Amino acid sequence: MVTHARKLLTIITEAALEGVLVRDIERLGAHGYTITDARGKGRRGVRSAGWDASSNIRIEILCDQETASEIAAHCRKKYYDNYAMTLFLVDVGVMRPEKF
Amino acid sequence: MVTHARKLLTIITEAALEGVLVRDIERLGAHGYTITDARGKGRRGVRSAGWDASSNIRIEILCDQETASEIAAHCRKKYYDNYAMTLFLVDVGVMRPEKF
Amino acid sequence: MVTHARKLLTIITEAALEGVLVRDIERLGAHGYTITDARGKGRRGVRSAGWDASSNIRIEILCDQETASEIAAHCRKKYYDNYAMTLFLVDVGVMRPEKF
Amino acid sequence: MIDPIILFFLLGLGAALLRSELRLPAVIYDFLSIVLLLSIGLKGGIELSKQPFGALLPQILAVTAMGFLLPLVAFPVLHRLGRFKRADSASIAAHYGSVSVGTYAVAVAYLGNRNIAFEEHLPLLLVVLEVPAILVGIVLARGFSRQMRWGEVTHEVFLGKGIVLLIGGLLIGWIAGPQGVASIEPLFFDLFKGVLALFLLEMGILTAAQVGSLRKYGLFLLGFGIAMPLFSAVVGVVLGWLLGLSVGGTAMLGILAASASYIAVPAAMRISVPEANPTLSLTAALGITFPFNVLVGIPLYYAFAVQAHSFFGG
Amino acid sequence: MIDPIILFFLLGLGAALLRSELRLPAVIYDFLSIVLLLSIGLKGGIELSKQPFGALLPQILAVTAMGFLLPLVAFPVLHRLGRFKRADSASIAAHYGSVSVGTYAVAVAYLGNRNIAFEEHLPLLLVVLEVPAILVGIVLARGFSRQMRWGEVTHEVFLGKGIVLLIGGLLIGWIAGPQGVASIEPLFFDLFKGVLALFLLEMGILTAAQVGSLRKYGLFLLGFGIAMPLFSAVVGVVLGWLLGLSVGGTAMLGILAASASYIAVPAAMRISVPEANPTLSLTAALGITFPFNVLVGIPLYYAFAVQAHSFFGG
Amino acid sequence: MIDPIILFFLLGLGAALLRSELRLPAVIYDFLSIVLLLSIGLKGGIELSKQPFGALLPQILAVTAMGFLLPLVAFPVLHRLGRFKRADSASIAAHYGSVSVGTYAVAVAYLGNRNIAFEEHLPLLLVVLEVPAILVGIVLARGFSRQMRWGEVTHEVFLGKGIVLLIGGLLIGWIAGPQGVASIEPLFFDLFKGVLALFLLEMGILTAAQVGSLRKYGLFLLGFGIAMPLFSAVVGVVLGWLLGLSVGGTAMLGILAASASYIAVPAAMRISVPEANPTLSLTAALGITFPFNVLVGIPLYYAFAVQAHSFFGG
Ligand SMILES: Nc1ncnc2c1ncn2[C@@H]1O[C@H](COP(=O)(O)O)[C@@H](O)[C@H]1O
Ligand SMILES: Nc1ncnc2c1ncn2[C@@H]1O[C@H](COP(=O)(O)O)[C@@H](O)[C@H]1O
Ligand SMILES: Nc1ncnc2c1ncn2[C@@H]1O[C@H](COP(=O)(O)O)[C@@H](O)[C@H]1O
Ligand code: NA
Ligand code: NA
Ligand code: NA
Repeated sequence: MVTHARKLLTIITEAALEGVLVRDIERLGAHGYTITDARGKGRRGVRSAGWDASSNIRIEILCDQETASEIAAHCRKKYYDNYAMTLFLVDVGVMRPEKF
Repeated sequence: MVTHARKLLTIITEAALEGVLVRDIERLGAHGYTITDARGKGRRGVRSAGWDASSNIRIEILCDQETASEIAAHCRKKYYDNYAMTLFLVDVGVMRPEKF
Repeated sequence: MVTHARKLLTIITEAALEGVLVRDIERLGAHGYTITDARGKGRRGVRSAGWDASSNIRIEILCDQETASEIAAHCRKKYYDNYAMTLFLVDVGVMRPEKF
Repeated sequence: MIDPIILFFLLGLGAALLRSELRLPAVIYDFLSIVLLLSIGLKGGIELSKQPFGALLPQILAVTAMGFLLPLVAFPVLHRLGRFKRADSASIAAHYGSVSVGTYAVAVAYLGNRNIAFEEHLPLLLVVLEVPAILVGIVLARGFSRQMRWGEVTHEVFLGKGIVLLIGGLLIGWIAGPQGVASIEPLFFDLFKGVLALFLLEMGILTAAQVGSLRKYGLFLLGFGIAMPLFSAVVGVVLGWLLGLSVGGTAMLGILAASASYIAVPAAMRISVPEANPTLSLTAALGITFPFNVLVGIPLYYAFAVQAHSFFGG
Repeated sequence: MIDPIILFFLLGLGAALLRSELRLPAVIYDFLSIVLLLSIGLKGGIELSKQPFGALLPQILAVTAMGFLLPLVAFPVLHRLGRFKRADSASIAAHYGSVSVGTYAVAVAYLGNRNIAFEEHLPLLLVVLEVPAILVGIVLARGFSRQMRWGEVTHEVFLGKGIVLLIGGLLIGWIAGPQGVASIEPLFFDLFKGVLALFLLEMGILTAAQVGSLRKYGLFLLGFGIAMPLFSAVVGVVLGWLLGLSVGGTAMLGILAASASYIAVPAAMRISVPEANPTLSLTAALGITFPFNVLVGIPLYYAFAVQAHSFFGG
Repeated sequence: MIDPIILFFLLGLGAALLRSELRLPAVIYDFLSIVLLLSIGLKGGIELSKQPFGALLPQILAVTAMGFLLPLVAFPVLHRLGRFKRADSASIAAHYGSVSVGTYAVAVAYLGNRNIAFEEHLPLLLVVLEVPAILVGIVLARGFSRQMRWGEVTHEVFLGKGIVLLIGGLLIGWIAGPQGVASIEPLFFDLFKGVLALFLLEMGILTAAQVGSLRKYGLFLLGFGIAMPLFSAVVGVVLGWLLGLSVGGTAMLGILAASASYIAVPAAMRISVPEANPTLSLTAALGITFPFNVLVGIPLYYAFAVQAHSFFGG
């Protein structure tokens, strides 16, 4: 099986950001994204998802290195300081490179 | 800690496929799988998980390279054209290699 | 974009363990974690998340190699034999290394 | 006087069109549908327990025939006139041959508000109408190929959530009878309209989500989504009259015929006719026909029934 | 006349055995249990507010003793006769020494249908019976080891969801009294049987999921899952009679004794006796004993109570 | 007699403080709030349908003015006295200028229990009070910068879930009128207090979660969280008296003024004033003011209203 190298950027952040973040992501060139609901803990304390205000989401974006960098930089600049947010990058292989 | 190299195959697809896909995966030799509910967007548009028809699932399968290839090839052949579906592969380390 | 190498340890296990596991993880030095609800199948059979007793969780921990090893070893020793549990490690890149 | 449940539908529709963040959690929608399906089944079952089943057989057969017929009419229109692909035409036809439980529930409320009686075994006819169109749709898309796993298809069709709950409710109502069911009435009957109101709130939101694709698929689909239910309603009303149903029952059969499925059929088609584009059929059934029926169709079809009975004689 | 709530159980069971995709979302199941537990607690609390607590003390003590005794009887049977591992035997014994709120609720409906009165403080006895068996189970598995973190165990046992809601409901009912609670009756009392019906629908589905493992663990477990509740019912009925309960109350105590926990105990055992295989105890409690009690046991234990009272005298 | 719904709040609070694992699933909490918001809206709308809208205009304007005023009073106190950052002060001020639907619902129950009538259009005033404080908060944090995307802000504010449901309920009640709404009363009105009880159970759990941060932010916040509602209540009561409201209505306006938002405002502030720390405002509004109002404030503010009416004359 031939796979092509791409990046998987995962953003874990506050559920309140879902709307704006999705718009940002698309504007910056991502062709798609996947969202799951999550809870967790980080420097901003426990976010236990008992109600909207304490819920997290986990956004995954498959894209090329460049788009990943841009989205990550954008998030860093616009959201890092004021929101609970964690980002990480993983190398992945995809089968249909043209899609991402 | 000694870890052994395996593959993590992640399939993001329509919730309607859960039943058939799980049967396929087991038939093709996977020893297990993990499913989470998801929503997202891709070439088939927004799937916002407001109800069954627009819900996604995210299936993760830890297995060896070969099984991963087989499952990926099977999905590509059987579901790619007609269903919302995204696949990607990641290299992972596991502790009990005999399990996967 | 400069990223720093870290580990992503993912633990898939029974929902009943959430409380104790989270305490263990923090005690062993993790600075945070993310939890999503899951279902799945493994050597302990189908866990379909129909009710508490058959629900899984998926815990992700971003940390350095050492902490990951320690947590993995601890889980192996304390929970592996008696609980449904799967662990795997992935190499990831993070932007703010001091956070993890 | 406009029924508040319709206003809930419009609230959901309006809020979603204005891009409000209002949504009902998916599991709540699930829960509300479960309660509605069981309620409708129970109501029908109680009534069945009061009358001999045999007497209903002719109606069941006639309605089944209608369920086979309607998609066979819709298919060529979609395929020839609409130039839809074979699979898409078959799938849409199946949606329109089957029924919508939401529409039925709104009709129950509509007739209830006006104190118009209808045969209480109509939920049974609703169940009967769910199935044939699905089979027709699959055959239209696939032919009678030997490769078809009919076992799987039957399983898919008869053990889908919707049908299990309807039939289950029917059986429970039938076995337990009116006295037996009395103790669960506060949940299943007294709350019925409230639950329906919340259900329609979410239906409004889901309908709004189809509007985007509506623009894409254009005028033919819009026309079909209105013309087809009108045609089906006439067929249903005539059949109801022929079967000797009351005015209310005749209207109900017209409404059932006119309604298009958006629960059982989409699920079945997705598995059995995967190459059919689900957006197409949902846009039509949910984006056009459901609001049309709920806002305009139900009173209209009732007027049809009144006409039929006064014209041909009761 | 068969109670419709039993039919809901059978519907869930049947649908799942036929591999229908019908399921209730887990959060809905959660929600229904919360409402049931609070309802039962409230009912008991209201009654407590009407009578001096002291009068109940003897009953509470006697029932506590029964809660300690029953698992001590079950354990050697499982360990010696059944050749189950120590931890497994202890865990199963704890399940059978404790009680099932679902079974209790079905029994309430059963007696209610027949207008058979029972002492309204039974929810208090239900709460009392939840706990001792858990402690016995842990000690049987672990011994009185000093390593046991009894603080943690107590926390686990008394602050588990089920007990908190039952006790919370009791206290609220007690403090607020009948008039106070009147305003929330429509949700907690009028809907009780409807909520129970939906709860049992899901219980049927969950029960069906145990059938696979049933085949695996064989005949001994099946026998135990039927013989143990029969034995416990006799103990409970005799105790009820000795305590001077009414026929209904006697039956209820028999039913409580016969029922096996599938909420509080599994959760506590999973944490405190991790080496016990949870499939084993759930198969027995949920796959065998729950349906047995609900379908056969409750009428039977009621008959026991009638016998006891007519034989020994009221 | 203590209202059981307060006991539900205390149960949730107590269970969470003892670190019980009891929690209501988030989607259920969501569902309960949806039902509450719609109920309150419907109630108000029905009443609006009975009286000319014009007559209410003066009240609406006066209450709007109060909504603008209160945060302007709170801001300097927080910023100067409390030494909170500009953004934090603005955000907290916005929370206290707006209203809490949960507190309102508890007050409805409180007055209902005592058969104290109040003007039924108060839900309308509740809606009116939601908005101005949000705008003031944003301007206080940002100034009238041209960069502010006011379109987005307006969208955020008026199309948030809470306001859409309240206004939607109002409109539905208004259009459908008392007869129209009758059919959905069993869900929205009969269950109101039961739903509120469960809602408060979860509110108790959420409140307990704030206690940790309470310790961190210290005495000033605690003082503010009690003094501010007392001050606002006086303003509201005086305004109510000036507007010629009944004693009940006067108390209600005091309660609305005293309550602090924890649904609409946090969501709007999170997006529009991101640099404000949400923990701070939630600790105050949810951890201090909500329990204070529910346990102590409501009876107190009612006493204020009685005083005002007997002192100044009805
Ligand atoms: N070390 C970590 N590992 C995994 N997830 C984390 C970690 N740190 C933070 N998170 C997640 O990211 C969210 C926001 O993090 P923070 O900005 O650190 O509060 C948390 O609520 C967690 O869900
Ligand atoms: N670039 C992407 N990154 C992350 N998830 C994606 C991406 N593209 C698609 N997906 C997910 O895969 C599902 C199906 O994709 P598609 O077949 O492209 O419609 C979508 O609904 C998303 O959840
Ligand atoms: N091969 C696998 N791939 C992905 N997830 C797995 C795999 N094996 C087990 N799991 C997950 O880990 C849980 C516990 O596994 P086990 O201990 O094998 O029963 C299962 O319920 C699955 O959710
Ligand atoms: Na139809
Ligand atoms: Na027992
Ligand atoms: Na206020």
